[in-house]
Amino acid sequence: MMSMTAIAPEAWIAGGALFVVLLEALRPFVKDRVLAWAIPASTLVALGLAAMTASFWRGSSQGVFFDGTLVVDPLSRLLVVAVSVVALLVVIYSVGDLERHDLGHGEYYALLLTATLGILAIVTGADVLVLFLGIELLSLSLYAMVSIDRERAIAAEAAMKYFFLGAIASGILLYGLSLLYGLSGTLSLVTLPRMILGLGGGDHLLFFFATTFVIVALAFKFGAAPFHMWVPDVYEGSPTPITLLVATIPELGAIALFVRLLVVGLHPLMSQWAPLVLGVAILSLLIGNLAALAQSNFKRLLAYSAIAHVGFILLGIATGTIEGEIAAIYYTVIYVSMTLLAFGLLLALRARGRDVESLDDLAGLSQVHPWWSLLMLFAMFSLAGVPPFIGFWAKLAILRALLGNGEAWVAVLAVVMAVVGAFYYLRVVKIMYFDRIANEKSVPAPWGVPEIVLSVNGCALFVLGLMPDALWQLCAWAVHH
Amino acid sequence: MIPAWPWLSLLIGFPVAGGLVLLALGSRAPSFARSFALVTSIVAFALSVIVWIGFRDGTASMQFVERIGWIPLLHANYHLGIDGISLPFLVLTTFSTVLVVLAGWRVIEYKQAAYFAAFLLMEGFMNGVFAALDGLLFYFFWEAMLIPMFLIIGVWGGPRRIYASFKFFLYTFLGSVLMLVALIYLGVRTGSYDLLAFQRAPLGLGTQIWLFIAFLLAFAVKVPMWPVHTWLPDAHVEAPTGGSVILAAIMLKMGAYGFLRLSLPIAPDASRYFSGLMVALSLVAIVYIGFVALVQTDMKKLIAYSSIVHMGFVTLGFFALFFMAGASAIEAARMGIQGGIFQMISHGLVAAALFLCVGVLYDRLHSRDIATYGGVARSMPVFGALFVFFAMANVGLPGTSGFVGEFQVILATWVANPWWSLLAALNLVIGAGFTLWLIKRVVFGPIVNEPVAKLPDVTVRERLFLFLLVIPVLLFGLWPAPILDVMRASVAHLVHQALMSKIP
Amino acid sequence: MITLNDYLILGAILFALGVMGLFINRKNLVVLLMCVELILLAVNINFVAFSRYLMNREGQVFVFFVLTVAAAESAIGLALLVVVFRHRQSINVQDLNQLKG
Amino acid sequence: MATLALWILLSPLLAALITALAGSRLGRRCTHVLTIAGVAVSCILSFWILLRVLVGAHLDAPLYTWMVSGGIPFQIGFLIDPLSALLALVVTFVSLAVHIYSIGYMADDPGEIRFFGYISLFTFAMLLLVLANNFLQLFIGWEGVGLVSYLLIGFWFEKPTATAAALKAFVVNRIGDLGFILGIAMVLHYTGSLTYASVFARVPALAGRTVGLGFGWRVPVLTLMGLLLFVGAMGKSAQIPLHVWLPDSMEGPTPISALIHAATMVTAGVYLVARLSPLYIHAPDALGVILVIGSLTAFFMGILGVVATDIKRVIAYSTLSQLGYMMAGLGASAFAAGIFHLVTHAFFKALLFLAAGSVIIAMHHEQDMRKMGGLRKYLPVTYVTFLVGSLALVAFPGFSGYFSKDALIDAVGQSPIPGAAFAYTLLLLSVFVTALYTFRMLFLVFHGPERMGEGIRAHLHESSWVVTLPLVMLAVPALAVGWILFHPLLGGSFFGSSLATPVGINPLASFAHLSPWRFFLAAWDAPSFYLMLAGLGVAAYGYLWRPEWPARLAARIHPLYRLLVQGYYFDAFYLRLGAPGSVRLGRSLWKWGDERAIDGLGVNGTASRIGWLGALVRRFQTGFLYQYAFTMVAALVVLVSWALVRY
Amino acid sequence: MNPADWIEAGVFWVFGAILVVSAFRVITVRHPVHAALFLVLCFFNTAVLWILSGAEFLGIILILIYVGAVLVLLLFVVMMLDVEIEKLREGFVRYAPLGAIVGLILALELVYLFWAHALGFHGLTVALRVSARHDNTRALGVSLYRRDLYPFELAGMILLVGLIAAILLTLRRRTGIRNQNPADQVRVRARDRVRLVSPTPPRHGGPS
Repeated sequence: MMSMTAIAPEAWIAGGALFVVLLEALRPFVKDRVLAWAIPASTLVALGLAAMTASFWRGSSQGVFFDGTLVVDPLSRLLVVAVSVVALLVVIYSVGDLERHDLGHGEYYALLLTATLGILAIVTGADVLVLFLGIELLSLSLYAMVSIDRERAIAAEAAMKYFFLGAIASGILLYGLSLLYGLSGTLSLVTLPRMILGLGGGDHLLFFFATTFVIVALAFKFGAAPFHMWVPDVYEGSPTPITLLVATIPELGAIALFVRLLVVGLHPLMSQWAPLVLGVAILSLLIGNLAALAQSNFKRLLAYSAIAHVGFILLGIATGTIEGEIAAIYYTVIYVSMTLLAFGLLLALRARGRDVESLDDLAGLSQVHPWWSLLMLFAMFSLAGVPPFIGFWAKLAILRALLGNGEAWVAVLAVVMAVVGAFYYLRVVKIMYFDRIANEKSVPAPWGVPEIVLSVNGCALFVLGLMPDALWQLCAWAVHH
Repeated sequence: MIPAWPWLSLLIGFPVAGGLVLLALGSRAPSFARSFALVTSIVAFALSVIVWIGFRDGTASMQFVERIGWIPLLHANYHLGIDGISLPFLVLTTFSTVLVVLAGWRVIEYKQAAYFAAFLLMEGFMNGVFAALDGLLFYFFWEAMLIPMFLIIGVWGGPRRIYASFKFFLYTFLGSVLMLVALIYLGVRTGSYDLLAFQRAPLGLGTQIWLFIAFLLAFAVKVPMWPVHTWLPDAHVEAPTGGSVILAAIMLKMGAYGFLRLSLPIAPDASRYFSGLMVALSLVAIVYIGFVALVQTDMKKLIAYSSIVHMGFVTLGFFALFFMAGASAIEAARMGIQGGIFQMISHGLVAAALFLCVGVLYDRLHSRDIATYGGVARSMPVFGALFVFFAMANVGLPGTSGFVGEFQVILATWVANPWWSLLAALNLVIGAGFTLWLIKRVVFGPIVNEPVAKLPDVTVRERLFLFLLVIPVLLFGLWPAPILDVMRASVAHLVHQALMSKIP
Repeated sequence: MITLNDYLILGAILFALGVMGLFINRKNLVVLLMCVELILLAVNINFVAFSRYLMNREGQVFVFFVLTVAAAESAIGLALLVVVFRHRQSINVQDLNQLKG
Repeated sequence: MATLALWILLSPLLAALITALAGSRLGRRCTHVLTIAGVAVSCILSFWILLRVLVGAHLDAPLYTWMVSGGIPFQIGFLIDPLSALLALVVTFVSLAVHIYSIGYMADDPGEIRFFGYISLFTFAMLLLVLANNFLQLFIGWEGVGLVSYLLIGFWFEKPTATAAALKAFVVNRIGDLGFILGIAMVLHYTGSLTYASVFARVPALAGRTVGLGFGWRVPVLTLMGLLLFVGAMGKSAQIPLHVWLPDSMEGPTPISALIHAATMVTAGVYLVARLSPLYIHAPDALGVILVIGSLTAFFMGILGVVATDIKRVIAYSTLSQLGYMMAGLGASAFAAGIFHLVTHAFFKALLFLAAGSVIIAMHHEQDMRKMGGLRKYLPVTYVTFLVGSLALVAFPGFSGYFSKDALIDAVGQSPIPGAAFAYTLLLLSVFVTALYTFRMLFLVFHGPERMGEGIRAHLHESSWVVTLPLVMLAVPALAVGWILFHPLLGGSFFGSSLATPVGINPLASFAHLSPWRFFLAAWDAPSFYLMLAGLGVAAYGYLWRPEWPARLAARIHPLYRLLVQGYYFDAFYLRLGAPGSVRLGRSLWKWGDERAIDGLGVNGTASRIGWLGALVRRFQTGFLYQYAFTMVAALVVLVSWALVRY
Repeated sequence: MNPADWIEAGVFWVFGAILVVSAFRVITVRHPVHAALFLVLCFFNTAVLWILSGAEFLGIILILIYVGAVLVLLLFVVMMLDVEIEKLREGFVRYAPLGAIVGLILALELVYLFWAHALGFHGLTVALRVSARHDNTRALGVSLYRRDLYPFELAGMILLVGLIAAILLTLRRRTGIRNQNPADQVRVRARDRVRLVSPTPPRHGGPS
């Protein structure tokens, strides 16, 4: 049963999703309070088991399973664990807020699990088909989740935009994949590079076209400019727990897609996709950072910041080197942890009676909630890439990859844009710390598990910033072996 | 002989730990917080004194070296060590922090614990910069320092604090990130981030030029050199007194220190290539900024501009050496660099003292406008005397530490080019002009208004920190040899490095 | 004589028509949905043609899955349409512009 | 002897320190005793050392190493030779007199204790300067006296004019120091040392070397060195055009004018040039400049004394003029004559100032001579001592000034230095001018009608003994010192090697075997004596017999008179052009350079441009779905087209 | 060229032409219902072409499942929403011509690519013949249950998501309507009846 061992994490999560649906179906017969406890709990259990099986059990089995559709390698192990853990944190951070807004039904948890499953499929897929299905599983779950709060008009709008653009992107992706299939005759990522090499290294106009289509679609999924238009709208339109979700786990899936499909699958075509990715990356850096300057909505600001960060990540991919690949993965993992903290804090603050969507809602936060504002400060400086926070090392990794590849000008551009980016992160800090609000009392809320986890998350940015090596080694291990 | 403990790590870690404790303490026990901060800063100072005592003169090699693997993937190490150039700055840092804590003792009311915590964290980071021998570690501390300073200006600053803090952060950040690119480039090229290895690595002129430009942007902003100096007056004016003290005493020194640690030894040929530019910028700073300082109406701004002038001497001393020829060239080069370093230390003391003096006035009347004051010497005789004393040190009066550095730089620059020496020496006149004009308008003259007439003289606490500064200013003015002895061997080594071509 | 290229050109035309439809008909969300269907159809034609050309069944399998996904996608799209309609009493694309900037 | 020298320095320093730290607690009396004791110890020790020097003692030793920089040790040390020993005695003696005098003069001043601290500190700094064996220490002392001068000119810091004068004094002195420090740099560069002995040892080797100043301009090293160092001396010794601070320095208390701005500090420049005589003898061009500037100062500053109405200002201009004499003497390479005049001038000028101070006290701080007159009978002691001082100043035969000044004029007349003839003429004319303003002052103050108000006249009385004692103390040497010192100083045996003998013609050669008596008798043969008498006559005519005449003359030559009253518009030039010009330059650099160009265009300009770009990019996100889709597809098409083109 | 080829070519050209025309009509007709019907026509034609290419099973399910279920659903929604068609059509659109041009460029580039530059494919006939022994349906089934088991399961999850999403988004939980829940009624407690709630502030940006 090697295959079943290999698929265990996915199985747990699929099972979890079904179980949650089942529980939800029991709603007329079971008390709400029980369900409110049981559904998140089973979700957490499913995610936890997935993480554990991925990190321990799977250790013994490496290789390709299900007739070459599922691959278990260090990268997939790392990312599966990361995805599960991040999803776990997302649930922990969101559960209170969902409860308050009466969104915490089985649908949310089921869709969260299916979205996670989609990402796992992307992460472990060894076949273009699986990747496509993973993308769709993820996307469809997200479309639904964005408009989970049906009362929220902007959520519906965001979901609609997301859906249509996503559908178009899927079409573009499929068109590109069809060309690839037609050229190489295979859909397997394992055989694809070999087939391309067999066709003379892919020096063919059709390959150009195919990769272009694929890159456009992937860039869309990652939210890279100029295919980023959905990102700010979705971030702003969604209820914050969903934004938290949209901003974190899919990024891990997206980087896996880039690595699996471009860096590994289309490796022989690197000379063709690398400039495209570089262009997209630079454009993302520019657009993300510049547009973020003028934002007044915090979630929207983070959306543009996400675009900018994606630009940074893609710079790593664009180098086409192992180094760059490691850096991109490292960056993504770190970015996700920072974003988790930022949105998690928003949720924690909402729990404390501050409805945070607009930047002005944060005004004088440091007086009322010193600890949360300190953590937010950590998140902001980390996002800005200032040591001693881990975000610095992420940027450093990318810069190193760029310079190692002789792309000094790109590196300079990247750091200059990082400085521009620092402005709006500083603005958040400024609003929290420098703007003083009188006559506001702290709303004490009990400390629960989410608060503790959030604090650990925040401190981790600092502690990892002091010791960035372990995570980096892990990413290197994931790519090298 | 002192025991072989990780003294430098202690110097970094102890204040940081103290700062974290204060942060954790929050606003619970303000009076305990400040006592705690004071004790922490004094212990840190004591640690630096121990390091000074254990330091062996006469060798250019690194001492108190600590080296642990930090990021094996990058071959970056937690590598600390000091030589004669960095040692005085460590002591200056810890000393200034003590002053800052004293200066903020009663004055800071809003989030006192956090205020002290920020300074203690900064102290640790600054010590880290001076002790780091690893490029990444250096940069790590270099940047980390910005965060507390940003907060100090922004949270406890004056009315335009937001503009100033942003300007400060972004300006310096922009400069430093380019340095980061350069460091990473070097790291990729040499395979490690060891600064000493960087210094040894042979590099072509083109490469060196790019590296030098990247370093220059970082350091010139920090120093600050004309024309990237405009953040400084704003930052100084808006920062609370303690912030100004640290800015003036330590932060500006980092840039110059960077020139010594990175630019000159790593890119000596590019340094030679750019030395004309550097000298020109230094001279512009001395003359141009001197005139600008003359017309300031804000006391802190005036002192801030005066800092730029003094830092102009520093960079002049560092870069004039490439123009020296003849038998005494090496000696003059050493003298120039020593003069520059001494000028930094002296300026650290004197500018800090002047900012503290302005702070004393500001705490009383909440105005930094020169026109608010006049005749302070009548109501505050002791303060007046101290202010005049520090002003004289700022003017570079012999017998105060302010003289020693300028003197050496002027002497050394003569060897390079007499005209430069003349331009630098113009500061004797202009500097005296703006400083003493300030004194004339603030300290002397008839009492201008009722509040000034009622000003209470310096308190015991204020006396304490001002006298703490009088001692070194006077001591190093009358006998600068101890500091110069400490750095002599290192400076000689540095000159050797700077004059040796690295082009393979 | 029908060549693979004929099929591909057909697919390309359909693809381009679908894309053009997005803009020509851009006010009505339902028609946008149909345009997406057209795009997917074009892709499927490509896959089937390649599958036949390569004598390889994977293309057809892919089409099978694409159809499945398209069905689910349509379901969600229509559901979203309903939600939007409930909010705005309209399925006009131009009414969806609260989120911008 | 090093210990003795150290104590000469330390005793006033300690007195100053104790006064500074604990003066307010010690009280007035204690401070007086302390500081006077300090300077008295110094004075006695100086005398002792002078005696030892007379029997051949010599000391040139470092005290401690100040720093080692660039491999060169910079040391603090002492050089005790006849020159420094003599000067030390003069300084301490005048200082002692001024200390005592100040007890009376400053009796009711609230800042009295501070005052005593300052003058003790001054004494220390001056001695540091005088006893230095190297340029560094000289410069430290040099700046130290400058500092105290600054503090004392601005002693009454609530008077805006006083603080302005102080600032002016410091800044103008700093202009001189600018040259001085460059000179020091040059000395170090060319000789590798700052110690006199080693510098002088290497100077001859430098003769004939030139230094390039760019643009193909080469000048002899020693000339440039000498000139740069002389710029420093010009500042401190108030030579044209850096003289402007000295008349204003009269804002300070009168004892200070006597001590610092007449007797000691302002002569530091003279001392400097004399001390560096081994250097200057190899730089005749530099000496020529010194000579010309000195004589110009002597003449033109003297003329200003004729029109001044403030008693202290007259003496101040007189000081300027006499400093010009000294400089001219040095420039003629008659170094001994310059120093001789320095010594005699120290006594009689201090005397004049202190006597003027006594007058001022009596007049209740009225300094305008036009409101005085006929004071002779109210202030007998003051009158007599003032008369002694005046006669010494005008070089009346037999008084000390005669010996030094006429010898000096004589030496200039014999000097081969270029410009000597011109200088000689000016100096002779100055003799007339000197007599004119001196007797004018004497007559206006002590003779003629009593022009003061009734209230003041009622309270006129002689000052107390603490004031008159120093007058007498100084009157004695003003009278006698010429007789005593004439032969040893000018005859050449006293200074020995501490002053260099010029290469070639020695203008003092004729004095080698001249006794004071012979020289006294020679007065009748010299033109200067008759010029002095002429001055006396004109003064008597204008101010005793025909008091309305000067006013009419002034009206007739009004433009010239205004020129003189305005001090040749030097002040106007500096104050209207120099200072405001700097301010205007600074302001335009600040407003246009810093704020508009760098900040406006550069920093904030960049920031706002980035912000504008941000807004632009933001507007691109219109919120319309079709625009989003269009962007995507358009980008796709662009990329595809690019691929097509690239292929 | 044998007759089979002729037939094949004829079928391709006829149905292909209809396909293109009806696709064009889909994007140009005024009424969405008409558009939907033209789309159905497109699918029918495509199905014919697929069967021609030997993908019988796909051709059939395209009609049976896709047209039968999905497009009918689409039509149903279009009619149910009862939108004002005229309003949707009115007004000139800024991006329309530009969009059309972009689409045209895309079409031209792709056609050019396949026409002139598709070196590897040019002139190759679609060669696969439908043989009696070949069972397209069976082959696909084998593929799905053997090699593509994992994707198949994922597809199942996708359908589940579609299901959940559709229910989540469209099922109205009318809070105003009283639904009897016997279980709740039995287990009710006093504290369930009275709940003390603290008022939450109005959420940002959510009308209705």
